[in-house]
Amino acid sequence: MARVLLFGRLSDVAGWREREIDAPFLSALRARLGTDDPSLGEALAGPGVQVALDQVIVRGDAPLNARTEVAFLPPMSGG
Amino acid sequence: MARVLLFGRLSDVAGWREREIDAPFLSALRARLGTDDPSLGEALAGPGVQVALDQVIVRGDAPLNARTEVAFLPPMSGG
Amino acid sequence: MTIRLTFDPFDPGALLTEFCRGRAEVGAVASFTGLARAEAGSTTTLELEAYPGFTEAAIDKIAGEATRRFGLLDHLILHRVGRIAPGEAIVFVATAARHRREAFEACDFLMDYLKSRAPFWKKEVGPDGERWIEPRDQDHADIARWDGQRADP
Amino acid sequence: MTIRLTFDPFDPGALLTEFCRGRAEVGAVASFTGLARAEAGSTTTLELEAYPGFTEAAIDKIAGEATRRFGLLDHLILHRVGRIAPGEAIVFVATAARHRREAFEACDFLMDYLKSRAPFWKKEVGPDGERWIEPRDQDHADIARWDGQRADP
Repeated sequence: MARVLLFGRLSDVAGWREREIDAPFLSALRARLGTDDPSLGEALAGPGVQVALDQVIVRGDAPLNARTEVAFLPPMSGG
Repeated sequence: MARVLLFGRLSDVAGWREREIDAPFLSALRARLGTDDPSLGEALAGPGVQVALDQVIVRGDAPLNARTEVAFLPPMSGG
Repeated sequence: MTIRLTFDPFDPGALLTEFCRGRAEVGAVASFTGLARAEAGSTTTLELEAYPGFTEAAIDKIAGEATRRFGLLDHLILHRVGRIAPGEAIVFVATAARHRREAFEACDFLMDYLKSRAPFWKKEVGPDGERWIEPRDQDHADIARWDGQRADP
Repeated sequence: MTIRLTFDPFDPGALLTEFCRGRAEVGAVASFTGLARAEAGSTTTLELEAYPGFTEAAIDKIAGEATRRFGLLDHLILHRVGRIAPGEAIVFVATAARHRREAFEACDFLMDYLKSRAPFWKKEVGPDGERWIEPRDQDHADIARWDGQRADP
């Protein structure tokens, strides 16, 4: 049950900001999100979208545990 | 009776800041000030000392009238 | 850490008063206040989203770089999040140094970062609907000035 | 004219609060506050002399140049004169523009002028006596940056 957070336009696309989702790997989580909502899946794979696990940017796949915070971050606009 | 103003170190040298002095020309005023106080005369002729008549910087000689404000300005230090 | 995010309107002057208080060796305090523009009536509200914890940590890292690079004696950064009305302050940055050149450059450097790379997501909400804002080209040009050595320090 | 000289201590934050109030189109406010430094105890008091009328007029002329050059929407300059204790504000400059680059550069430009060429005469009074201060070399280098075109705008 990783805690998934969506920021910026990603939460507009999904219609939610935060959700508990069960997935053993980031790749599995992405697949699950894309199956449930293809337009969100497409947005998450879009240019410049980064992923942070427990507030640290990661690239590639990674294992998730029940307490992992997974944040999908679209390009940062600055303030 | 021009009104003579001394600024910065010039007033320290002279021991006064403002004085009414009768002189028909700036050159005559300078001569008068130098005669009365040679160290002030020397300071007024020092590098970078400018003269303003009624708040306008002038170069060379100029006539004075009874209401002319004559300001001797040493190099400006900024604030 | 002297980076704070706030959902509430704030007064930049009150922050500057506090920041300048009781300093005998500082000499120079530069500040920048970013205000929400009305864009001639086309924007009614700005919405700014941050990632609490992550956003402050990212800004704090850059503030540490500014401190080393410009020899800052102190700094303060406050950033609004949430809904912001035209005329309200979005961001306040203050920098303290012995001389003005360092204070100005550090404040400029921090603002370039905050406006172009800091972890915020920004939406303009107006009469014609809403749109997410991406960094302007000028922001990229501004931040690029600090990569490598400047010709004009 | 938004140039004022004052013999009394002032709060830069109160000036910034007032300067930022009620602005819907401004976007960017830069400020600079110069504070009197104690110089590790060697200076107890700074004495600044101005030529009332002449000094404000000279600063106002440069502020007009800054307004044209950087497209300023507004500015405010307050300068202390008389006896100033360490930690007290000597000068406050605020500039308002649509974007931050213009606000920063105008504030920087005005400070370079105020610190090197403005009609003030400055004396440091400390335990070892008093001395008149002449502009530092760095001040001349700073102001020279604005003569002719800058390589890095």
